[in-house]
Amino acid sequence: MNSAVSPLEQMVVVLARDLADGELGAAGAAALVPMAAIALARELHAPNLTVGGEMFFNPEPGRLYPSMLDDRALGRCEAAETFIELFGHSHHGLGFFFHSGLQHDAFGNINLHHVGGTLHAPKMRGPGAANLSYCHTSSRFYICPTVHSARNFVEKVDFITIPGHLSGPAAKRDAGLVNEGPRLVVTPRAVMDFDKTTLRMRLKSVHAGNTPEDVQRHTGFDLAIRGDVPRTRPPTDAELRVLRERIDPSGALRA
Amino acid sequence: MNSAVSPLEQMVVVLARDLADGELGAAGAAALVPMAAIALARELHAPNLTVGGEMFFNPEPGRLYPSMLDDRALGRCEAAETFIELFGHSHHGLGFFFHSGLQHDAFGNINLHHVGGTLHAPKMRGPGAANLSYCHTSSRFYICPTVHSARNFVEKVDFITIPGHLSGPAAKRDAGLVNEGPRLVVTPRAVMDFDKTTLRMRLKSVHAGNTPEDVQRHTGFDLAIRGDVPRTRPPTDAELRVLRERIDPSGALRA
Amino acid sequence: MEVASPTMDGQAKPTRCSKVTSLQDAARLARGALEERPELCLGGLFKQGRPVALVRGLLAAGADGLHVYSSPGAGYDIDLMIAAGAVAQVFIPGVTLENRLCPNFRRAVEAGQVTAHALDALTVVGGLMASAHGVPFQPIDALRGSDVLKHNPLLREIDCPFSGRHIHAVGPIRPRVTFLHAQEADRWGNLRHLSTMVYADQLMARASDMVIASVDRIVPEEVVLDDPSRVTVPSHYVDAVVEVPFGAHPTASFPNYAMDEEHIDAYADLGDAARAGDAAGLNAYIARHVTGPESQGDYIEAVGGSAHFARLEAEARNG
Amino acid sequence: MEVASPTMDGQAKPTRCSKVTSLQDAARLARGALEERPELCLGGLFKQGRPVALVRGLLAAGADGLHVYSSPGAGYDIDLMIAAGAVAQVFIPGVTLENRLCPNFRRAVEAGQVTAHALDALTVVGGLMASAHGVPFQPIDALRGSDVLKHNPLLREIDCPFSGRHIHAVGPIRPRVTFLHAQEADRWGNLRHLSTMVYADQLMARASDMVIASVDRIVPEEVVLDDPSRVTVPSHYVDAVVEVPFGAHPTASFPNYAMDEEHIDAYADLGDAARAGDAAGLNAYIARHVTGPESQGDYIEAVGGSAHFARLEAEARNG
Repeated sequence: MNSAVSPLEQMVVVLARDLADGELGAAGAAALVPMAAIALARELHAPNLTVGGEMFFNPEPGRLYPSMLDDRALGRCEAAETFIELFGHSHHGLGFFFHSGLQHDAFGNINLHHVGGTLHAPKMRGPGAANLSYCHTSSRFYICPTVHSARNFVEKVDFITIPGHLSGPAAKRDAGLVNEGPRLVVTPRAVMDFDKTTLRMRLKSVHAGNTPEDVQRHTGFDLAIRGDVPRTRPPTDAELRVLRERIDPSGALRA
Repeated sequence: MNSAVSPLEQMVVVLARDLADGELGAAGAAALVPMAAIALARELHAPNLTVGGEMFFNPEPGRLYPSMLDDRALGRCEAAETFIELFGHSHHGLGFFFHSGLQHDAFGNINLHHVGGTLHAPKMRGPGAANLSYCHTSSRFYICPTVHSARNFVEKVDFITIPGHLSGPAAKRDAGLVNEGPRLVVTPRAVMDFDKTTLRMRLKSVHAGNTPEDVQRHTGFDLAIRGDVPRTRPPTDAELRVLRERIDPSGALRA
Repeated sequence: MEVASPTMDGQAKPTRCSKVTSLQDAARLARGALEERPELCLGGLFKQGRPVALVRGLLAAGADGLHVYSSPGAGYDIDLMIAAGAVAQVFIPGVTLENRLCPNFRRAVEAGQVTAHALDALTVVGGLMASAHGVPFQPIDALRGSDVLKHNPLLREIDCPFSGRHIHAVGPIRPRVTFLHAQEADRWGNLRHLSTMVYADQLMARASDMVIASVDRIVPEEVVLDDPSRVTVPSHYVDAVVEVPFGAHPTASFPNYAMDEEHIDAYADLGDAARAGDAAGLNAYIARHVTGPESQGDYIEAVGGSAHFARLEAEARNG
Repeated sequence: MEVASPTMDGQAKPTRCSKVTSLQDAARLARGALEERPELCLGGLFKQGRPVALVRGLLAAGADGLHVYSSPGAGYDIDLMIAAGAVAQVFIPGVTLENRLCPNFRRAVEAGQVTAHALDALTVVGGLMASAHGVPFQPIDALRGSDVLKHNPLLREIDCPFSGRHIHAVGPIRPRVTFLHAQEADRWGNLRHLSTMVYADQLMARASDMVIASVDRIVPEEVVLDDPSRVTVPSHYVDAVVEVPFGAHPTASFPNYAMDEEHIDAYADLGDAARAGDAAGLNAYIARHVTGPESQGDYIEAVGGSAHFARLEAEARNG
């Protein structure tokens, strides 16, 4: 079964393993992989993990939907809220959240506003982002773009929409970012984390089918590869079975 | 039919006549007379009068209830809100509201906190009041206690829970009370209004069965009676029929 | 209440924890939390949807020195807590039985035994809003001319940074424990108010450290999942839920049962007698209804048994 | 909309006024109000519950220089309004079709024709909260580290009067007109959202000067009275209501019909072509779908007729 593991399935499993029982968290905007990760964690080891903070609680969709902004993707959820309650959750924070953008940089900052030019005279205008608060009011967040290239992993983003570690510990402290910030960067190629001292991104493990050199070539900054880089632990049979049978029966993660 | 008009029915009719079509208003805490007045106005001349601002809209009870804080008194209302929406209405104000208290004074100020002593060492502690804002954020309010005696109509209240005209135009202006404030005082004995210049209460009309002298004797301050005081216009047959048949079939206003 | 510790390998898989507990355990949980910080908040309003069984449970478990909050109006329950000697300060703008004054509240305040703060609805609601929204204060711009403003301990004057005008602000009111009463819940603690009016229950749930709810009945989780828009307080905000038949008595739990006006009136008569110097009846009432019953079944019998409650159910149906 | 003048004698008794109107009259009403102050707000979120028929009606009636607000995320409708040349400024934090960028938004901002402010959800929601609550500002204490803070035109730094800390505040956002889409309303304008998610529709209704709603159907008033808790936006906040079959198309009106992803994708392809220099397809689209149809019936035919919409209804049912 493992031979056919897709990059998105590998991402889901890595993320799911990092979510703990009893936590409160939400999936963010690009929801396919995060929602699958949360659902997998709830099925396997975190039945008391609450999905909340984005105006719905504990959705039970019959399959994965690309957007959670779709009543069908909620299936039979437990409760609905509105933006007023989201305002409160944004201040109180969650256990975890997920983000991705047009550009991600070496300190885990994310850009969704513009590439090139300036905000009001952009070369390329991006979508912007709705909620900027969960990235630092929550205990931690994950960066999980479904593309990993030298174009979207750049040394410095053109605009910080979602602050990661800014330019490191001092800048983070000055800005009042007191929580962990981005913990892991999980892409179709690899898993990155951040150096505890400098808060710069570094390669942690590579998924099956990728080499550290591949990943470095597709990244626009130095990934601090020193010595052997482990392979990402592939999905177990149990993880893959639950993922495919109960969470993603339509195979959205393999499309 | 008119011969049997009760003092509360007379109060209801006086108040109903002063409510205009298209207004938004609420009944306040002592709701029997105000709710009947609103319902009568809606039946007779103000079908677009909206009852709102107290967490329910346009209740349709089958009879009068002493308290509106009773799901049965709402009957089949049009919508329910919560205290958060009441917070907003309290700031935006209504067209009209109703108040009554332990003491009412010559300037229409109302006391619900204590009689004698001080707030924290009261001779007699009253109930306090929930909402202090509608009295001045609303365009106007009515004072309509169901008792009228020299004990509850006093020259100066011991504590201003609900500000009326304070001590007159200057004090009102200094306190930032920019709306009309109390317009009419309607009791089981009479109708009072306020002198336009001094904002002191004065007798406007007396209900059938009362003389101006009676009313003055039961009032703890000078009611500025000059010359003839008109009799309060009694309920018309139409008013009384609608009131008794459609609004108060159980006769709560005659109990 | 305990959340099983995480296991990453899926071997010793924990199961989702039910939040259903007993009235006694709920009362003990609340008492422990209130010993840390005595700020208790009560849901419902006046004679509707008040968590009275939880209040009785807390009084039976022993509590004193409480600072009691509520939606802006309360009557029987706060008066009973004062009668039982559990209250130090009252932060409720309106305290009344509506058709008469609260006898023990009046007596205790007049005697200087309890501090009843002069407050207003917007201060209490605004403070709960600040807490629910997670902001350090809520601006208020609708309070003028009342002597309450001179005494209100929660309010400050601030300069509005936008208009420059003097306005008011209230800091967050964050109850240590909130008791709510709803008609239904599932075992995960998702509450469903079936009453038309929900008052401040949702706001309090979002504003509080700990929320304990009594419900008329626990329903299967399918009932919740079939109609998520009906959930008034999501499980996330709820720490414990207790199924208590007639748990709001003598207040109402519409549409299931009406308020017991006669019971409240008889209680108030005993309170008035105590205020006049004869506390025997009031003490007997407390022994019979609060400290005496070992279960809600005992309480129901003490009040008048199932026939009595059938009448309140009929009153709720027939208006 | 007109309220009959009051008569005190009960002689010429006015009747309660229906708020039901036609799409054309609603569009004219909105256009007139927006000429006074061009702040328009749109309900729903991204591809759910957007009042697109009202937007098309307004575009057909002629509107330009609009400042457009929304719940914090929008896509097709704001892009269409920009394509039609009606928009000067965008106050929406996230503008995207979710699976792809908004072509006309992108083009117009890159060309400097439209100002797209850098905002965030809490600023927009907080500004609507301040307006709904009637207070001069809403404190915000959850924004740090983002470059959005350097550009956000609605936000100010203030000193918290309670903690002394630097926090943020946003003044009231009070749209001149808000368009909403709900599934049902009665003729008095009481709205019922049957969708699970209602997003910011209730908040916007409370925050706005004028609210115009499209609904899938007008229901008898008994439907509302039988279940007042289901009313999401009371009539008090609503100025006009229009029954428009498939009035949210190409966005969804769950549970009645799903979003039309193919229609939106085809539109976006035309937008991308226009961005690359060939505007013929986009212009034809606007003529066919916006300025051309004389009624919603015409629009439905232009989109694909009843068979097409039956498919979207089936998608809503079957997921």
